[in-house]
Amino acid sequence: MTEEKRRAVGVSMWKLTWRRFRKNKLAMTGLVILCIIIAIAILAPVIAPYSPVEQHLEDRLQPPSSKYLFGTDELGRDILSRVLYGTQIALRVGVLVALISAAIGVTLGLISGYYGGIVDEVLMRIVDIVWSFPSLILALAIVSILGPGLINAMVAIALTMWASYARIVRGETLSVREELYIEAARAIGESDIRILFSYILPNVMSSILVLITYNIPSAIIVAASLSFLGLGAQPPTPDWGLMLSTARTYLTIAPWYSIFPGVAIMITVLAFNFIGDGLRDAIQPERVS
Amino acid sequence: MVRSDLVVVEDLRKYFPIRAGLFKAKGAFVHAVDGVSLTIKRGETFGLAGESGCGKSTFARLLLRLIEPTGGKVLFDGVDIFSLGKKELKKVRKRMGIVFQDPKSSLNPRMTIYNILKRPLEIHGIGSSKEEKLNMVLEILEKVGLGEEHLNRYPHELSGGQQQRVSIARAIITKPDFVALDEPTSALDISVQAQILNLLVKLQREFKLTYLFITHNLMVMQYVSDRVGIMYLGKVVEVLNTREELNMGKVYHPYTAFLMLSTPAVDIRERGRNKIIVPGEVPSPINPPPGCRFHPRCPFAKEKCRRKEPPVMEIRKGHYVACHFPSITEEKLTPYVEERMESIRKLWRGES
Amino acid sequence: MKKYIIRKIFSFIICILAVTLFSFSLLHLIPGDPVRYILGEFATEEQYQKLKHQLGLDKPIHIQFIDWLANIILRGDFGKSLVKNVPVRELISERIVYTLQLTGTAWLIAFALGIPLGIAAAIYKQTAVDYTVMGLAAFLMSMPYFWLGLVLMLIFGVMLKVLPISGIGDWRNVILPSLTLGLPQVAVIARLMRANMLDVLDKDYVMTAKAKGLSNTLVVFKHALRNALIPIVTYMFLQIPWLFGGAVVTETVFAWPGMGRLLIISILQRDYPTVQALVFLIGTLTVIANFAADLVYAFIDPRVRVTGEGA
Amino acid sequence: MNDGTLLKIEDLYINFRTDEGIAKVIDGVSLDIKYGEVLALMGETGCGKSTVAKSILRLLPKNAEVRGKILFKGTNILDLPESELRKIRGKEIGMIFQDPLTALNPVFIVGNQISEMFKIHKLRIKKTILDEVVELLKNVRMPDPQRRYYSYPFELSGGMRQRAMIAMMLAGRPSLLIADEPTSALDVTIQAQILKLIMDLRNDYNMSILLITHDPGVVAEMADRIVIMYAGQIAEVGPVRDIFLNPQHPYTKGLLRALPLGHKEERELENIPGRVPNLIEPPPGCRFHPRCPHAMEKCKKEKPKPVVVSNEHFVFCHLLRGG
Amino acid sequence: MVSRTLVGVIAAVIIIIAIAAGIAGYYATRPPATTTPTTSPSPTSTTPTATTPATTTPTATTPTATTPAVEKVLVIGYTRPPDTLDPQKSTWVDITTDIVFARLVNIDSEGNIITGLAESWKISDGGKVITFHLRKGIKDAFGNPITAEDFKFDFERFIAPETASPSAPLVVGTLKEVKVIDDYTVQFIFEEPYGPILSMLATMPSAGIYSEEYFKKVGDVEFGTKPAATGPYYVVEWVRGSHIDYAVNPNYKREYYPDSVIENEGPPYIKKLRFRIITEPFTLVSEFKAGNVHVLLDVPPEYYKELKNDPKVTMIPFLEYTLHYVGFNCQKYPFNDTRVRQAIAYAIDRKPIIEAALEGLAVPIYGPLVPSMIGYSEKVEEYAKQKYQYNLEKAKELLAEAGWVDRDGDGILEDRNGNKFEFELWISTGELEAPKVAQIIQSQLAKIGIKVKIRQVEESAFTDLVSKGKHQAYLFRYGLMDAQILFYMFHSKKGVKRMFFYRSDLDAALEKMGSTIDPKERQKYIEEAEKILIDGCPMVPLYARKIFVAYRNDVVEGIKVNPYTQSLYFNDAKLKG
Repeated sequence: MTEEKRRAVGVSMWKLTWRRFRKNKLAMTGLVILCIIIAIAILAPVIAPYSPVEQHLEDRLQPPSSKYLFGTDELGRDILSRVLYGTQIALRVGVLVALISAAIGVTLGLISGYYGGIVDEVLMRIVDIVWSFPSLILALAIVSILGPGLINAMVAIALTMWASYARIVRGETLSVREELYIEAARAIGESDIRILFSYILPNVMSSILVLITYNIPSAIIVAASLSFLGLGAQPPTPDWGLMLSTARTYLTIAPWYSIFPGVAIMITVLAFNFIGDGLRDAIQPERVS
Repeated sequence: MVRSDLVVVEDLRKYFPIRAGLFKAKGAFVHAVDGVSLTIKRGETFGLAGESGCGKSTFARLLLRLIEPTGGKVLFDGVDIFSLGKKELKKVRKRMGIVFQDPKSSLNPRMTIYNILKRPLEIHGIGSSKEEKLNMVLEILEKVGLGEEHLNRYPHELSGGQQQRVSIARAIITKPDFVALDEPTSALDISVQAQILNLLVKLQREFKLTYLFITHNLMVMQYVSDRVGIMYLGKVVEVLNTREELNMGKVYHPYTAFLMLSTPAVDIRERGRNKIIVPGEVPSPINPPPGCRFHPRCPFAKEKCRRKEPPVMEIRKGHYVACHFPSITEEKLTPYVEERMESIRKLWRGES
Repeated sequence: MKKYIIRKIFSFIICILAVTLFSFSLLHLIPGDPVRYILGEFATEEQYQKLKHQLGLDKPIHIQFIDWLANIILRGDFGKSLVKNVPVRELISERIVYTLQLTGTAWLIAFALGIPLGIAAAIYKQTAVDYTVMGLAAFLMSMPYFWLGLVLMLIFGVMLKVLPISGIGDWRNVILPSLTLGLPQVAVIARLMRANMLDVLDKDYVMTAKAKGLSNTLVVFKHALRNALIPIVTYMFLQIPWLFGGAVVTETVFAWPGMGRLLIISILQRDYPTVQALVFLIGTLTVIANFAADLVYAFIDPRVRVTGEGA
Repeated sequence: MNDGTLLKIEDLYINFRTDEGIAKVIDGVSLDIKYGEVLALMGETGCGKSTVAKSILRLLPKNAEVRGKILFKGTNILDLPESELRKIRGKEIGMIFQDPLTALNPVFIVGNQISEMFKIHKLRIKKTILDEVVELLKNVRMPDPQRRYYSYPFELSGGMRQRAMIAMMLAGRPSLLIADEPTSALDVTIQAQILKLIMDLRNDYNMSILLITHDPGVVAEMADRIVIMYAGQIAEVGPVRDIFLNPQHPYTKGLLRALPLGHKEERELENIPGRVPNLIEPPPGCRFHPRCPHAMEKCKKEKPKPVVVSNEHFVFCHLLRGG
Repeated sequence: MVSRTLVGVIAAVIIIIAIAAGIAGYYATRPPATTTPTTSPSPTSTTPTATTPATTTPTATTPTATTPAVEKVLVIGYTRPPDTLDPQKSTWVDITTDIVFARLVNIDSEGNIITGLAESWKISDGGKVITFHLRKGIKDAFGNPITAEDFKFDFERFIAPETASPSAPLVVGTLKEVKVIDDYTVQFIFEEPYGPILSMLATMPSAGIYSEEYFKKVGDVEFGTKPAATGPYYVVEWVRGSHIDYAVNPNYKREYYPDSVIENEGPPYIKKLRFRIITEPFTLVSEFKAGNVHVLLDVPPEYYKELKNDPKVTMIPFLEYTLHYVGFNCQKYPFNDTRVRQAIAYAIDRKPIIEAALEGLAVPIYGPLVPSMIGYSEKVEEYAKQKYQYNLEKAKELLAEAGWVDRDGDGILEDRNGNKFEFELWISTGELEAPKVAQIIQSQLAKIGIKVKIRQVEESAFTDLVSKGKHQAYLFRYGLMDAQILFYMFHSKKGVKRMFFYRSDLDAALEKMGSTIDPKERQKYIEEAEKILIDGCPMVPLYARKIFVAYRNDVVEGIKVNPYTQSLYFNDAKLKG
């Protein structure tokens, strides 16, 4: 029997999830939007009418026109192009932050939940504190040490966000640990590491995935706030948060300047949130009944 | 030399500490298994019956060393399994299997049946090639009544009965000597229960397996086991032969008797007869009663029962009872049990 | 119970120490120090070293930490702000009222709006009500909150002129900043509440309540609500530390003299004593809030015995 | 009503809209419960017995579509407005559930949950509410009823919870008690206690009981009449003696022979091969036919009509109509 | 049961405390409900106590959009939250303390040094001794008489090491001691003559005079929160992070600052001032447009056009004495090569920077000094301007000479070892226009094949890291009323570490400049130092901003600005309506 044939027979939980997900209109809308956003990110160099850093100092703060569809910013750069290029950055920030924080949080959560005892106690206290410590301040301190910049901002945000993963993964691990198949695995002689990563991890993966989809948008928003404080992306990066932060001075003078990046953030965040909701409902169908 | 006793359990104990807050609280323990000694003979089905919380599942997990004991010994084929290192334990585990109550929870939902069954082979290095392993998996699947078409399914796509068959297959794929069956049919419907019981009997004969069969259902017990131990609050109160004693109603511990009398009779001709129902409920295993643990519910309890723990007596060859006054049971309860069992037997014979 | 509390307190103290030590080292790792800030642009190296010594900042970090801690424990003294030349306690107590005004109102808004909206969405699941509430929540959650603040200010303060634009004053001044802070939380809480409520409405005891003949209102508001509120109330308490430092951006936009801004300014000035005191305060609050959440959880959910699992 | 029928279900069809499609869970069920009678609804997992029970009190979730008639004392419950329905719930018809822990509200003390019944239905009370509740608790033989009034459900054992649940449903002195697997979650010794309690209360309170269970043992001990269900259809109806001693439907027969009443050395248990069908695309005709050893062409096409075996004993099987 | 009840009680207490705290917070900060009469509490000889804020709270603490004209308080929008209002301790001295402290001497609107609290003065011993003859009958806001002893106290505190005053060396140079000759004569004795002494004493609030008695009464801390002294106003209340309230000093006389443009002989007409601290420009301008803020000290350039067209807004322009420049780390490759630095100076075009980043509201600067600084020379500026006219060809030439050529044709220059010409340009966070300027420079330098990476560094880290030489190049500013700034910026020993541009001839010129009192002679040394800086090119001067003070002419009239000191005169200002 070939591998392909085998695949064709079984319907995995993931496939079932996808089937349910597909029926959720809002989630599918989110997915379609996300696909468009990804396409824009990839195609930005092709579809953007200008370079995102090209200055037209004579055309500063122009309202939307046929020349500049979204208008221009304070240095005469085309806002449309910057918004289009900004998708690359937003996605990178969101996804990387979510992945870094997931990697930290999931590992610690698994260990905490599986081993329990004093390890769990210590880890959870740390989580408690990181979780409720104002994340912006932690991020600020980290950025101050590492220096501002997109990468450092991402690291900083990730370092504040891992706690929620750790918490949820720990909780899930605690409940999965009680499942009989874990005991069965031990009974057939599986090692702890193997149990952690081949048995528990795949079963908490769905929750992690949901969390990641929720985390991506909040990472985008927090990164935007850091840019607001001058600690995030550095100019002339076409970062939406940075654009929004600069645009705030021109809120009444050049409203289009803040509207377009603002709306771009909102759409992206909404898309991820819709997907997250859909995913959660698809993974826990009992909730939708 | 082949020992006739495959598993020897000596004074096995397991107390679970009750967790509170940051550190473990001292003093409060759940006395799940509290000094159990028994032997399981090669090739037999040893049934362990009792109500929920009596420690029978803990007992099974201790036999496979899935949890560490508080005290006591388990000799598996002469080897004390609690003294083993990781590697040796793995070797012994190859010779043991376990099947749990809840078929759904027993199988990793993210693994295909093939992968679930392949893992024990990989862990224990059975079968050299992929091909060989696949064949072994197919073979065992066939033995438990499933087929190639199930190979790449996920557990959720199977019915409860089928899931339990996979669990059984996983337990016996390493060709073990001993399988612990922890309420393997309790979550199943009657018709499926029958299928699984038949399968288990068939497999036992074919592979010469030794079973520890745990259940709270005395009807299942009387069908499947060769010898039965009755547990109450962490202790074994009676060990007896199934066909000659249990099924004939010859029981000497009041708890065993009450248990049998409480089980609803399927025989409607039994209806209306005076039912004897044991009062009260099982006390908390955190602070088990002193003396005989059954005394608060026992209508025949005397002062001695409250103070002194009854020793295990061999009342007949191979029939052990832990009761100060087995004669009272024999006099007051055993006749009813016998009568009831007789009536059920009639039904069984009549239908067959 | 007594043992439990002692144990908790013990672990809290360790926690707070860990947090402060962590922030202490973190702060000293950041380039820049208060000496340079105090001396300003034209300080010479000589001046710098002199003041550094004068302020005791040339001592090893661990000694500084122990000194600082000893001061708190022995004298209850948080020290004096290096930069502002004012006792730290005064700096904090000045701002605490404004902070509470702003974040407390935001907190109230968040729960006062979030809970009923969540309940409504759950009861009228998959109706216009549900979609409206959830749509609103999605909208609020996806809006970067500094932008939300500016937009609110633009609409209500500048264009409609119905509310003050910024600054402190009477109750009307609190509205916009607390909305900025509270509305995204409304979204979070409404969603949480809806999910909890739906969960609970699926429970057997809700069916029992119906089978008893209770009206829908009573089923929802007596039997379901109390259960669904349990995680929300816990969440309420866990949010308390956030009340003290989480409003930096909003405070900046609305020129609000809150603690968040004090913390940021103090970090930027490397005003170690102030930052340390604030971190200490927030850390302590965090720990207390966690404890309170545990207690409240135990109180409203009889299943959790205090002597049993914490939360 | 003068024929002694308390509840009559006529041609009940229930569908559930699910993500996967429409599940036809109940397919034309008709039955009746007489005054003072214990009717057992027996079948395996997924046969729809609980759905029928819940439909009587209209407790099904919103995605259920119910057709047919449920006549309680002559009134169709399915047509009643909410306010009228609430008067029946708890007052006329009580219901207890399988898992008394989840069926009791965890955050209220037991006493409150019981006394609530007096308020909802504005029941006449002779003494204080506390005394009324304590008396109810005494009636269900709750040990230490005074203290238990103030207990939270989690502080009670499984048996006590079920007693509390029963006490709650007795407050309105209902004429029908629906017991949905009342003892499945309990240990045998406790099960025996609760079953006996229910039987005693039935006499004291003069109730009819609709007993939902999968356990033939429980049925044999409790029921006057049995309805055997399979996959949303009724297989066989009849007095308990007739069903147990003279089962006609292949499914009933198989079920009874699958019971392990003796020892494995004596004989093998009877198997019903196959598994319960998917109700989104149920087998046409008799839903049992794919598993039936005697299935005929007709079984695949036509839904069997009831065949009278004897007085009150009906079988829904084509085999028996000159098969 | 008992434990549960206990838990309940604790929980309830926590909730109640939380709610109570919220309510208390609300009431504690609520203004008193009654409208107190607007007559000022006219402090006499008693010092105000810290415990009576309610009576000194200005009447209308509720700036609302609807009733701006009715208010009796002049509200001034202000962007930088002060750390302390004790000017001797503050790093940042500005109008918030300028109006509180009168000084020995002053500079009038024509730029002349005029009398102040000193009626006359005499410089002797080659500038090592200055004798001030003081006015008689000076009183502070609370009526404490000010005599020579107070002057001595003030300045000795100023130079005491414990005070750690950041501005002391800058203001008074090497002041050694202050001698009281009699009640109305003090003598300042210096170790070495200090060139800019008079202009510093005239402009820096830290040289302001206060009563020793008052200081000792309130103590060091409160003096920094509620200073009251000899200036036209004193501080009544400071709600940190929100606002500072001032009341008029009833004892103020015009003779303390006898500028001819000031007409009012007595204390200012406006009894109460409020400085509102609003850091967010949009918020600040919105409040100004709404009429809740009446004076903007520095109109953000973005809003200039909009406000200029508003008939209700009057704007007073002046040129700030701050130079914005690009500084190099002259000891770090590649900027250790003068040609490279000069090339960049040629490649930067100031015009688009000023037009785009500053809305045209700045003047281009080529030399190290700004026209509003004392010691500025048009001649030198012209020299620098000619030397560094925007010239890309010249820039490329110089770079090629230094070995920077685009060797691989990617548009970026490489040195002989193939290293790309890429550097980090640091900008300080908090400077709103810095990112814009930096980005324009970035695009300008791209034209000659230099790749610039912009990095925002938060200010404290910025000064620290730069002083340690971690930077390559940065965009920043320096500013002082006097050319003495050059000494502090460039002296190899006594200056700050910024550009690491050390020359012995420069040091010599700067030292002479510092110790020369005679303006003409001093000017020579200033220009000498300037020339070295222009030729050595450790930095590229960019511009000085034109600043606009804007006020709402429907609310207030008569606000004046001294273009030299950039002090605001509220003396003649009156509220309308």
